[in-house]
Amino acid sequence: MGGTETDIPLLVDGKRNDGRTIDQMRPVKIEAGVLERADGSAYVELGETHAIAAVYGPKEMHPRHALIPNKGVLKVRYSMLPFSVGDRKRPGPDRRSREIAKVTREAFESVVLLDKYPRSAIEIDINIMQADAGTRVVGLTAASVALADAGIAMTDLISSCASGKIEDTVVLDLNGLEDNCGQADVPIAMTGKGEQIALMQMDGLMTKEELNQAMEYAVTGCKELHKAQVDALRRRYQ
Amino acid sequence: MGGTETDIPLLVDGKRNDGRTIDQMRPVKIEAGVLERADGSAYVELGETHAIAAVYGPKEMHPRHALIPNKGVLKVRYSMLPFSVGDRKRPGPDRRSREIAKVTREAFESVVLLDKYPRSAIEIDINIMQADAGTRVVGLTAASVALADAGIAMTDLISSCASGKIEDTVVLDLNGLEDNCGQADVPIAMTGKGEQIALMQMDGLMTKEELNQAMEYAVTGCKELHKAQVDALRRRYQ
Amino acid sequence: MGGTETDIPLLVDGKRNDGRTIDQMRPVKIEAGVLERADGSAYVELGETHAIAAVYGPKEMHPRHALIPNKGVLKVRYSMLPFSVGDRKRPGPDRRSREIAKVTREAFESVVLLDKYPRSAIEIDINIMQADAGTRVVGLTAASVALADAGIAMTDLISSCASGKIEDTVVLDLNGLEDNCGQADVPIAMTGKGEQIALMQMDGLMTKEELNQAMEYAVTGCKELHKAQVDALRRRYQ
Amino acid sequence: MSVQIIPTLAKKATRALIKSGKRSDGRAFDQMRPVKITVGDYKRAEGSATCWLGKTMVAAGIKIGVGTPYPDSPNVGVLSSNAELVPAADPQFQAGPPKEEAIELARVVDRGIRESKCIELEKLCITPGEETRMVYIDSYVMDNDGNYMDAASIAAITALHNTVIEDFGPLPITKKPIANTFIKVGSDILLDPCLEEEYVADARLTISVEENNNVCAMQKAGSGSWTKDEVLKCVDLAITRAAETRKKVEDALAAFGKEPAPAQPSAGKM
Amino acid sequence: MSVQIIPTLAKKATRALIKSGKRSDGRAFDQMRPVKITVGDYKRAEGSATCWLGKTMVAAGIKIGVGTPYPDSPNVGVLSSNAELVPAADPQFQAGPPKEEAIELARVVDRGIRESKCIELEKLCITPGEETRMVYIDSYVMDNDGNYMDAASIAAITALHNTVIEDFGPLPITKKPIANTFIKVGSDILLDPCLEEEYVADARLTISVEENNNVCAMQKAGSGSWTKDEVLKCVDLAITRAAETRKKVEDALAAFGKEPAPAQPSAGKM
Amino acid sequence: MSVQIIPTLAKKATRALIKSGKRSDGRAFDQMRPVKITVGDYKRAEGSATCWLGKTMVAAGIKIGVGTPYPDSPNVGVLSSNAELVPAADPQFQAGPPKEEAIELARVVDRGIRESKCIELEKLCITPGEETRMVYIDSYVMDNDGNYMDAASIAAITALHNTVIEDFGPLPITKKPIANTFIKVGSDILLDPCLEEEYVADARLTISVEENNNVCAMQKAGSGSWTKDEVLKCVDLAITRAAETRKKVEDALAAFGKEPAPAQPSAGKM
Repeated sequence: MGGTETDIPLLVDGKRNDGRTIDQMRPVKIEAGVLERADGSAYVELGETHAIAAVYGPKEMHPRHALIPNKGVLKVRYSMLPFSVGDRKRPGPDRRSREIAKVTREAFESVVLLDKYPRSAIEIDINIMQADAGTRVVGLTAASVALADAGIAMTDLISSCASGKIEDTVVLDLNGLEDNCGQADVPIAMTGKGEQIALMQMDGLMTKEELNQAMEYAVTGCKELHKAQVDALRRRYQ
Repeated sequence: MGGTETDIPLLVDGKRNDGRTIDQMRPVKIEAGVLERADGSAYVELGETHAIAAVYGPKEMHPRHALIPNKGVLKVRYSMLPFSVGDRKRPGPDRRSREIAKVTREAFESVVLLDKYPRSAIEIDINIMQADAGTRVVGLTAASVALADAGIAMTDLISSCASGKIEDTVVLDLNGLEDNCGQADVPIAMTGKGEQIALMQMDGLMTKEELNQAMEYAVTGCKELHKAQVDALRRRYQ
Repeated sequence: MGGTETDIPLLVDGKRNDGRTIDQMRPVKIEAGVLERADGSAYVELGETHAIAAVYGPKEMHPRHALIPNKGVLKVRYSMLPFSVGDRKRPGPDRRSREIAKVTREAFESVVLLDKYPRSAIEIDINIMQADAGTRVVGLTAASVALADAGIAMTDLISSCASGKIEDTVVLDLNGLEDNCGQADVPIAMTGKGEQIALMQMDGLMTKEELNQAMEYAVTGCKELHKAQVDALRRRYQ
Repeated sequence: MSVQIIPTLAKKATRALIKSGKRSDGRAFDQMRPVKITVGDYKRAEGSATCWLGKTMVAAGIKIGVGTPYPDSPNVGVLSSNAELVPAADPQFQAGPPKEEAIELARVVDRGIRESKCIELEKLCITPGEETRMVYIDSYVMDNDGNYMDAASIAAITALHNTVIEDFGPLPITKKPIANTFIKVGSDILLDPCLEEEYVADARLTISVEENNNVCAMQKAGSGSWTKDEVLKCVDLAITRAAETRKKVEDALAAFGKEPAPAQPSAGKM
Repeated sequence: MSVQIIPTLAKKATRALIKSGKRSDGRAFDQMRPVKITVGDYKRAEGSATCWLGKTMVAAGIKIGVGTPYPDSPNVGVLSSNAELVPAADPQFQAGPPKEEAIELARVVDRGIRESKCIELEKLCITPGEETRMVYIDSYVMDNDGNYMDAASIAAITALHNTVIEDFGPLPITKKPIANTFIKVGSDILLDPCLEEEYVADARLTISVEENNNVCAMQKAGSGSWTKDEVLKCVDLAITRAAETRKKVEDALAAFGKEPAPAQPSAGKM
Repeated sequence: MSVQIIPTLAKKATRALIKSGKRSDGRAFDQMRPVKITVGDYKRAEGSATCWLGKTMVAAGIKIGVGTPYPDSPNVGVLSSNAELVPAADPQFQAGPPKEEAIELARVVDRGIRESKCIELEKLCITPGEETRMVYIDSYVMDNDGNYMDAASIAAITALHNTVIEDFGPLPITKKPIANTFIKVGSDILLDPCLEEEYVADARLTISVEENNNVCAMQKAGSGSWTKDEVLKCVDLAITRAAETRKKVEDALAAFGKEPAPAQPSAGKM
């Protein structure tokens, strides 16, 4: 957590600086099939955090020596555009991007039916167009819709949001200011039914009880996202 | 264009700072077969700009997965030696070098009979030993002689020079000072007969009429270079 | 040589700053088989310079196009840990590491029976845990034990130490202070019998006579190391 | 490389259609696809825009930083251009360090803007020789159906005109250079090629034109060649089409309410 | 990738053993392997330690440098973490730039330490906005028999507590966050997996816990998933085991004679 | 790797010839190929030279820059050496980051010059601890018929003696260390190997010698080994040959009219 000090009160009478209640998510907007060339694609807004994800595949695996004979390989690229953040981000993957790509890939490995795609690759490309906290969860939510849009077989959609802690209170879905000045951040990805945690990271300080609360909020958030994901896919195929 | 201001008059009574007329090229010197190991090689001087080009091939294509079954692949490397310029150039390709290598390769693709070299690579290596403007055109002129010296089948030699604009006047073959303080630079590569433009770039500001004039000067320049190229090859094989 | 000036006398009455005589090596400690996973491994201390070497192989050669049909390929990595030196060393190979890896590999090529390992790779990984001069010779001495521990066929063990020159006197086995303030450094690797020089580098200034003396000291040093290497291997297999 | 994977049959059909004077989407050879421009899309950027040419989409964002001027122009701001062919945009685009196509894109976008001298870079210097504002142009090709070069050029110049610098005001910028890309297929010349047309192109020519109908940058690419007369014909058409496209940029900026007034003289003083 | 080269038969046997409630080395599921910690092993480092978990060995060294503080925290020292999976440690570890596993290791070790706020980084600043001490943590996995993550975390925190800065004194550090890694095999949860257990793991979960039993970092990895109840169960166990491991760290530091006294207030003044 | 592509038959023939006491070009084993040196060839460099050993050609250029001295030697100028095996020179030389051969070349050239202390680097410091002149040596192997190491060493030292620094005067340099490379083929030792001889070499030894007949750098390479007596024999011959080569360097510098007078005491003052 940034832990930057701030004079702005983050929580006043149960309301957050952007007017939300502690268990309220920022406005969600999801659209499927936003790109022409990709096999599947999606655009997701969560407040001021915006991501575009694209999926290609199943396609021939390169390099050949890395293919797996009896199942497919997921590849994930996560990239923040240089102008998506306050200080320009240098292009190219940094260590944070590579870690996020890894945990995102592992999240999807729990739902994509890779056995159906022997010797193949499925490529997920996540682009953060605008960042205001929660980029990994927004990117993951977008990638899940893009996978479905591409017709990739999955046991379930994945939905992802973060809980956090500000002024000793657990809240759902930190915005940028809360992320910079907060006490903990817990990005979580869940399958649609909210039972399986496919991604979980945490930094900051939380008691076991707070962590429990954080996960409960995340279940609510992910359910809301799941509904929006399904709606977007439905609109796409009407 | 550098657009650097200067107190040195670039043009006085139709004469340029190095004594040339506006349609006069710097002195040309071309020698073929200057390297022992290369399959073909050439040295070209245009005023104070000096280049050595070498050609290897046709040879086995690496990596194998990039070979083309029914034709050859041209590869071009363009490199300015660290001591070829005022401030030492860091070794290794920069973005400018890679762009020049691309447009140079595409220029040669218009004349090399690649159909004759299935599954093969032809490698062109251009080294700028000393730079005083026009390095890409001198490198290209040298590479053309090196290709011929290597016996690579071509429909024609390529010759290359630049036109430019200084003090609102179109001139042939900018020198370093003119390049730094001038208004436009138009490197052009033409086939020997001066009819086909195989490379053309431009930066600066020019009207359509000036561009026309620039191309006409380039035709003259390229014809002079073509003659010197043919002479060099003739000397080599006498 | 560093050639850094110093007020510390390096040599007083034939004694060096750490109490050694001019032909005395620092205390040696060698242990074979210190790592569980590696096929062979060794730990070597020479005074305050400590190295761990590991060997894997013979194993399948990668990349495939670099394998040699009728013999094995040695690969050597030499790495100083970031905290092994005074100012933190940036991770990753620098030019010095790559040169040392090359001369180390070539030293072992003179004793490893590569003909016995067609199409295979033998990988040597040298890690300098703590550096106080002589890291390449300590690494090489460790790698030699690790190769034997891995059961790799060799004509002989290699032992390696450095001679040097301080205050116009040739001495055996420079320590860090002597290396920084000395006049010459001559790392040498010899086969166990002290007859064949498998690695030799030199920097500083030495007459032919001094060089002769340096090599003679190195023979003595290498013989002492060879004994310690054999002892370590014996202990390992008792 | 992309050429390799397009079935020969499809390429033959495209060539035949062009030879008969037609394009698959019904356009005339000298006609552009629909140009759509949105402004201010990426709010963390100091300026931004998106340009669609048909289905091709490029996002451009401007970031302002602070850095050191170049030693040879100590009182001039620094302009730095970067472009990426995002894997999302095309199955041929691979992750990894920029390939020569992305480098060429960045450099051609840069050249059109730099050579038109549309940005008053001297105004961006803070302390001569020591500190200046840096203008970073990042063009991201998000969806590729051909001619990302022009889409990137349009997105970038629109984003620059949309740029407001904190504690300074609007970016001091005067002109709107516009890139126009032609391809040659046999003896035919086509403006604004879509992807299937690019696959059969013998050569490419990009011509950037500024307000005064000066050409400010050119770039020939591809394995074929051009005659002098073809080049001049393209220049003529580029001048006409650039004016039309420039109007669309202005409309988009106006719609955003941010066709900025000329930078105030006082702005440069700080 | 390593999964590919382990014979299917061996993996089946490991799974069957676990299903029957046993581990190959006879431990209980919630039990760690023997923890061995040595302190001050690498004398050129300002602080160092080695940790063995069973046969897994990680060397950690702390170097102190001088650099520029981050612009957004001008009076705070800089902490930088790096990890390497040394080729010596495992035939699967290849030379070359760090792969994602090494990056994840460095970042998880870093997060546990950083988020516990155990290092008083403000005390390390020399001239606000200009010059600060830098703390470099380098974790080197030298021998891999599974769970290098916890071994690295233990080695790193021990090395930090062993650190003495020239002209300053002991590194001002207050707490000892400890990482605890669990894997899930079918419906079983195992603490401190050895390598053969990692090969059959469906998912991994690392939980760092500090003195006050606060969780300060978590990281889920692997292709499987966890339920909320499983996570809470792991948190409970992590809190218990972290306290035991912390005791071992303290014993090792005490044995070295260097469980340092709290940094003197005066130390920060220079 | 190059060894692989030379037909076994050709290698056998070369070995047989050497065994019979002969070299393909008729030289004696202890004889160099014709040495040709030209001076001042590359005019943008502050100093330059080209050296041919037979058909092997190396171009060396010296550039002078300004930078920061190393912290541990604040009043000493910085010497930086780089070498490239240009693809033009040999079909085995590939484009890309420097391979170990190029790195070794740069480091051996550097060592011979640095260790002879021929450059008075202290005179190049401008403001101790803050600013110093940097001396960059770039050796470019343009044509490779073996023993580029000696050719580079000769080109580099000649270029350094040809160097004039703007606003300062000639580079303050006193000596001319010369590298001499030997190979061992069976029991025979050959000076200045050509390429076909290198292909059959068992081991290599480079010995740099300065004016006072001190050895200032050595480098053994190759898979074979040397005896102490062989090394001493090579040292003897290196001393003799270095003196001859040094004379050629001096002649080339004199012919260029630029065997520079010793740097004036006043020059160092600015």
